[in-house]
Amino acid sequence: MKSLDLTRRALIFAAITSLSLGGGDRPAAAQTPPGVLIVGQIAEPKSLDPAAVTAVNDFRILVNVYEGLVRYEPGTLEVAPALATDWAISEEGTEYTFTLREGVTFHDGTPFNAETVKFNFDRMLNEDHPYHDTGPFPLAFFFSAIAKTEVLDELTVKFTLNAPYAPFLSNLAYPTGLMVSPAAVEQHGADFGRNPAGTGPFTFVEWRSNEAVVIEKNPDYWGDPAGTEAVVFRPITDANTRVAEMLAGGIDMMVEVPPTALSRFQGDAFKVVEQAGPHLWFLILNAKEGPFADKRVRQAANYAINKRALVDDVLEGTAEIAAGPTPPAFAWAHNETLAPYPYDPERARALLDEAGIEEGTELTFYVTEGGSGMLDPIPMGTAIQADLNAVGFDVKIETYEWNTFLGEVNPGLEGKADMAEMAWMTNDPDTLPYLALRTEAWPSEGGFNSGYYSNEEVDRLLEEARVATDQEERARLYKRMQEIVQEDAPWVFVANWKQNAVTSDRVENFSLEPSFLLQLEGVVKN
Amino acid sequence: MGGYILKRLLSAIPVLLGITIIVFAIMAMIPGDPATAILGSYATPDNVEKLNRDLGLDKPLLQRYFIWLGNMLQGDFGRSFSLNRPVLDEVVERFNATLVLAGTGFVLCSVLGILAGVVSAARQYGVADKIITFTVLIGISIPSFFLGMMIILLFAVNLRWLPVSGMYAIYGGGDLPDLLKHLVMPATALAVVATGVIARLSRSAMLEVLRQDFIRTARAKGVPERRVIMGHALRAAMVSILPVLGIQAGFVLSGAVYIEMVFQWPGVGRMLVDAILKRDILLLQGGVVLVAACYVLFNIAVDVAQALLDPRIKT
Amino acid sequence: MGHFLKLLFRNRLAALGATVLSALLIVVLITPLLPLPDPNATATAERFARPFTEGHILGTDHLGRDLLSRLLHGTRLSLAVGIAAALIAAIIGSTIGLVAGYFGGRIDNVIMRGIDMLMAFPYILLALAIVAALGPGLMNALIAVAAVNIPFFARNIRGITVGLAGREFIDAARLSGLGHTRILVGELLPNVLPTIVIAMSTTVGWMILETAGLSFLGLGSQPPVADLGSMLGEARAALITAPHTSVVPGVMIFLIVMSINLLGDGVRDALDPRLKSGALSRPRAVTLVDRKGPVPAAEQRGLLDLDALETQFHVGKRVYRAVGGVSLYVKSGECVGVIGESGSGKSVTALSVMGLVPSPPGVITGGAVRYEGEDLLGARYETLRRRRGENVAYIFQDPLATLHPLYKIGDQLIEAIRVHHDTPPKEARAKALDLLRAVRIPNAESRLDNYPHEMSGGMRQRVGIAMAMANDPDVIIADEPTTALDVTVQAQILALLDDLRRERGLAIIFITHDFGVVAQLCDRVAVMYAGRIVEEGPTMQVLDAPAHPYTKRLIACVPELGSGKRKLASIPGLPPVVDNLPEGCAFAPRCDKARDDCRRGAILLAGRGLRAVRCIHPEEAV
Amino acid sequence: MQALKVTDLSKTFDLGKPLFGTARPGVRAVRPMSFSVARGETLGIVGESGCGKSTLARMLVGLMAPSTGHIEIAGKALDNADPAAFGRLIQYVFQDPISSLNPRKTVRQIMETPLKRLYGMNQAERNKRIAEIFDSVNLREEFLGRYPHEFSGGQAQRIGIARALAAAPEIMVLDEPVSALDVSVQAQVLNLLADLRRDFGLTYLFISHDLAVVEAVSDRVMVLYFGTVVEIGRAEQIFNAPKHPYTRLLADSAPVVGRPLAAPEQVDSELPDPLNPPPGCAFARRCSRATAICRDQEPPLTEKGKDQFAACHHPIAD
Repeated sequence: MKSLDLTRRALIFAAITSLSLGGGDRPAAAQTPPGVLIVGQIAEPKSLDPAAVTAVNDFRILVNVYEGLVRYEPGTLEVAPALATDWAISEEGTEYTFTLREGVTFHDGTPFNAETVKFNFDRMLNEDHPYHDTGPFPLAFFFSAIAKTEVLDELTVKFTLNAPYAPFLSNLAYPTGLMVSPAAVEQHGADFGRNPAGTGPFTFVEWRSNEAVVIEKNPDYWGDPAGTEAVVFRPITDANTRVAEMLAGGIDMMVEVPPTALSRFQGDAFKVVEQAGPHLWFLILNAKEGPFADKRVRQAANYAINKRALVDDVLEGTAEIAAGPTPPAFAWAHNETLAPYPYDPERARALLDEAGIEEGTELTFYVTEGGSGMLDPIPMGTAIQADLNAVGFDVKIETYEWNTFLGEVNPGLEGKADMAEMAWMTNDPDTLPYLALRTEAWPSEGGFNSGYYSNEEVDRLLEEARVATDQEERARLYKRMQEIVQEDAPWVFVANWKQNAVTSDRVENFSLEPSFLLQLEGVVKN
Repeated sequence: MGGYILKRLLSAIPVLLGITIIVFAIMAMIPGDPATAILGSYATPDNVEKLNRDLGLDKPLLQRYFIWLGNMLQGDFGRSFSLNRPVLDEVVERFNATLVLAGTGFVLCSVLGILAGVVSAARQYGVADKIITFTVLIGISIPSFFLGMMIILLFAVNLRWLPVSGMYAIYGGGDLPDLLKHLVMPATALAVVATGVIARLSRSAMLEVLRQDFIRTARAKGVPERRVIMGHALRAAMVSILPVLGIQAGFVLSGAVYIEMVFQWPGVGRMLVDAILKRDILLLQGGVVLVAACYVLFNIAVDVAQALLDPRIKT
Repeated sequence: MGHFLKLLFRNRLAALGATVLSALLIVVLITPLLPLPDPNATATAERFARPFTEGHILGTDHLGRDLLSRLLHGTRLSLAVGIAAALIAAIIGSTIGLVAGYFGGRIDNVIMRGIDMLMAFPYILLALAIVAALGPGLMNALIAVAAVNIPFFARNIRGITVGLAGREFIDAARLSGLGHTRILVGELLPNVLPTIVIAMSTTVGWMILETAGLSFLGLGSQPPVADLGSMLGEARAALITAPHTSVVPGVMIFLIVMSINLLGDGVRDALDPRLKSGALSRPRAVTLVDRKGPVPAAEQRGLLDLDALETQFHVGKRVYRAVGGVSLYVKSGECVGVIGESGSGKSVTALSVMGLVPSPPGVITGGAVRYEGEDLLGARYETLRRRRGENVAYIFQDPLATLHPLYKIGDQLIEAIRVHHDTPPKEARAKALDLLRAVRIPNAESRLDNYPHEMSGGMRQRVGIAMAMANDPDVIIADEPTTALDVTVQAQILALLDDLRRERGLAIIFITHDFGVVAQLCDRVAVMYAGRIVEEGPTMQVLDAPAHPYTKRLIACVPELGSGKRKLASIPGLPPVVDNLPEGCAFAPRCDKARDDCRRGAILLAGRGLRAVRCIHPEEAV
Repeated sequence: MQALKVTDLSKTFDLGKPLFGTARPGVRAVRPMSFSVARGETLGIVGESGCGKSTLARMLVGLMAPSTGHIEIAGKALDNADPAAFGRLIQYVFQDPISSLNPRKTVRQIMETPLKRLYGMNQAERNKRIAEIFDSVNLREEFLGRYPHEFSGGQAQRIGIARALAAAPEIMVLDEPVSALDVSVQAQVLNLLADLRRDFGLTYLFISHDLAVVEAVSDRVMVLYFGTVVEIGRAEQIFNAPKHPYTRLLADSAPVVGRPLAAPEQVDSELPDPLNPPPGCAFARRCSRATAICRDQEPPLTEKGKDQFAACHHPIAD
């Protein structure tokens, strides 16, 4: 009789399972009102002060409320005018003069002008600025090249750099360069992050902790008015719940769809949007000690890992195989002649033999549980572990929560681990190699070169590229750098992420940006 | 009674103090620091050190503890660096949501659990008893997060009877029916295990009490059976059920962490987990002290209820 | 041990749990020997294979690993971790609990405050913080889960230890020269061990759930090794697209926890000595009546007539014949004493009258109880209930246990009135006050609002009597009403009962073991031995000239005041246990006059008039 | 020679300091009392619940520290430092025979503990000694392997007595040793105790609420009321010719075959409030002979007849 009850229980389980398999493809019921776009976010924003945040998740809201002097041209990573209509760069590349757009006001009514711009940068950069204490500003170093900001007239502002710095414009387009209303900062002080005022197509309405951030169409916007009346950002940290909400019609759009859930959105009721971006998912190899001190072993690791299986199966096609340190999204700087390391376990074994690596050599592999741009780090790590074990290693995984992970990896792997997962999303081809591949960027020097890679040629190329003002010259230098780095294999180059999003069929005009930002002003919701 | 309540309240102070020390000690043991969390991928040792200095985290632990304690006693819980707002604002806001969820879950599990236990005991070895016993067993054997995921699939995604997640509808909600609609699934998932535990306990407490001499006395004077069970026996059984309600309240509060994650409830449980992950010491401390204070207060309330229920307790 | 297993398996649910669990354990133990694929071998192209596909009975997970193989290996790990965590928590927690409970005072206070602190800390946070501090890994998750459970063991064990530490055998151990450590380990531990085992068996399941919860949060085992929780956590991302990857570990967790819980309940019940005696059963509202023979013909001798009443206790296969055919009657204004030693069936006889024998295990198997000629044993519950307290009322032995501890005595009196008569509360209160005055309670007005524990034993018993008198019953059955009282109080209570009887013409059945009391209060007396009346008659006749050897020798045993220091008479041997009565006279084995014919056949209660004796060689002819 | 000499022994239970105000004085369970017991004598101690007789007994065997006074056994002052020293001199037999035996231990384990701990005997010596003791208390050796719950109350009480005997004490404190037993068995145990006293030359303190039992076994009887000795005298006299009204009340209250039922003469049956004891004689409120002096002054224990002492301002004349 009791076993009967158990059987019944099993039947209920089976019923749930079959329902979940069969029932979910019905069109979403009209739960959300027209004209209001509800976006499923991956986390609660930390702050709505663009100078104070670092996460893509927060940027997705900010770029709809604020604007910077410049922006990325839609669909590219090229810099285009925004609050500045024009700019001039001095010959030696140290003076940038911007002409500002006329008649722009912040949502709180403050007019936008050159003083505003100066306020914004001084707040971030001058420790004695009266509102510097509204920080900390973790990404202020994006603008650390600025020696001074000068107001030339009402609508002209000039930045003087302490040295030529090629990525400067691109950094201005980055969300850290978004302009905030000085009046609002003065009014709210440290709480400005919860009372934002920008110049963008949407104005901030309310922020209910862990429930929603609501923004509405800005009727006084200088450009084309937004296509929706309002946008609601809902933080839904649990990917499953986010998928369930999307399927149930509780949200109109979700970003960062878990690869495994993508197949559920193949029907007509949903639209899947994809966009490759400047992202690199790689493994840092400890080139200072242990097996990976030998270049052949590092190359062997690149051969041994089945990247095709990783991007197609583990990531369900949400990424492409990476060939070198520079993602193809930086079209002008990417070296297209480089082919990825092929999957060739035999070659890997041969290299290992050559290097005298014994069967069963232990490797410690740091894996994180999540984190910005890390995709599915644990399944990825596990699959990589299996691939490396297949060529004769004995890989031990240690998983860490993201912040602990960074705390372990950023100070360098020496004495702790042989390899670590890592991913970077950048806005300029300079950033990643400059911060993570130079000899000067070893952790002891304050950089992110946790694997202690060192090649004088690469160091020289990167320094040159950074001060070069001509983009073609920079491209040549970066392409050369990529060749050397691929050969030296300080990392295992695994994947370039194709960012994805799903919208319901009621959402039109939506596309993703290579910059990973979420520009919603043109989106229409029926 | 007033003196008793006062005495219990005063005795809570060392417990709360102890809790602040435990939180502080644990945070000191956890590797990683808030600066890393704030700086994210760009955290270099230099930046981290500088930021930690800016945040005042370079002072000795003991000194920080006393500064924090002093500020807290003046009502200043500090500012959360991961959320960029005063700890108290955030905690109070989130705590309200948790109170709604955990409160409902607690009422649900207490009422259903005791009821089930009473019925089960009153019908010992009968059909109702067997059904209840078995249901309860199933209830306490399912991980609540698993149950939560399953009922979301069933009731929200497939049947579409209930909203998937959140506390209020994003647009046009905010009233009581809306809240209730959102509350049904998480509160149920939260209450299941505790209901089972309370039901089992209530059953055995009732069985224990039903054998007591004073039940025989009640029957001997002709008190109807329903009244014997629901009055005499239940009241006496409550003496041993009540303390367990206090303990279960703690479990419900803890279990809310999973439920808040699965159902995207804007509560304090998830906030605390995030605070640990982000090394947001002040937020964690403020949150834990408030949650613990609430738990301690609740237990004092249980004790007071116990004293009111049982006149033999010296007050 | 064998006995324990037998008890355990008598519980069918526990047997089911044990079977499922041992099947799981066996499978899990031989898992390494089974022809299963490597649980960690990835084949990403074959990911999310549905159950029952070629080569993968349960399908594959997100990396194409065989789910069955992972499931079995994961179960191994989860079980090991759950059991280990339970063990660690039990050992540390119990030690703390034992020490705190045994030493008490300041040590107890300090330890329990610490425990309070840990308990006020939401346990998931504590576990999370511990794992965060120690780093992830199944071992650390185990430590965290064990650590957060220590307080529960400590509290639980402390509670029991406090109770045990006050017991006399601990004092005795101290007097035998044992130090604290030896008492803790040698005397206390064996007694709390069953509780620890019970607590463990019921918490292993809970710990597996908690470890699963931590693994679910990503704090458990390190890839590629998976316990059930991390399997569930990893599969969660694919819950909607490939639900089998979640359902498989989910169902396994459910199965394990459920079977452990079933088994744990079984262990708890089997280790609980009360279950053996059937004492954990809920007594019904009315004793079960299952009369085997015909109902004896009505022969009304008094207001209340007991005819050949038989009450048995059925415990397992044993049948205790507590009352073996007792006939008794009482008339208005008469007091009949029933005297006997413990186990003689006198109290069961009294309780059988109104169906108050706890049932199970009690069953009335024969005879009749008639009130004014109406058979109460066959009556419907409602009929019986209306008679209880209204016509036949009880006074019980221990007034502290028999009054509800949580109700004011006034309310208990008022309730007694109002369940039978729809009286307005005010009137009922006035009546209750009158009753308290009638039993001569001083300051009756203020006493109405007292709780039983606020009164002395004598006052409580007066309340008991007042409650019995609440509805002016015709018959009062007093079951050793003065045994728990001091002599000076007993004398007053007896005098009170006697007065009430005379004033109101009450019929009293008075159960006692004290000849002095019987002599002073009762008109007639019946002597019971081993569930039967062995002698009856007018009190003075029985006491002056006892006919049954038992009665005679029992009277001789009672020391009488005023005779100074002397040697006392005694009866050798012990009264028989009523599940195995000897044939013939139950007293024969202890009787110095017993002959062969005493040990054969049924011996009848015979005599003339009011006097009767159940003996074929009586001391006095009756 | 005195086996036991008690001087000014008293016990006050502290009540814990209240939150506000000064500490309360505490409950005086045993007021300062002095008495002595001769070797081989049986002193009966009788009194109703709450009279302090169990507190007194527990202090005598060192299970509870006295608040004042001291105890002398066989001429030597005892201190509580060494519990084993207590154990060899004085032993205790408990009221509830079952609960005084550890339910998880066999009778053999229970019996061996004092032999091992107090006398350090080896296995052979222990076996021999246990056999001797069991023989003297009429228990069969086959009982040694069983657990306490397998015994009837009478048997369990014999085991309790055997355990106390194993310590070979000078004095045994018997705390209501037969009140949990049926009359027929009660007589067996009382007779056994009498035999043991004779055979081993023991000194007994026999505590009971049952006057007849106390009278039957005691040489002298001490009557306690509200923590105070109210009367002490020879067993055959004390109930026949009580000097203290309380002793008489006790004697009159005992139900006796042939005596007509009547509530004995007393004004009130309640004990005084231990938290707020009245001045003067504690029994005054219940006493029909009480006068003003009784409510004012506590009467001292003085000799009121041959070997008979009573604490009363108005003793009953012969």
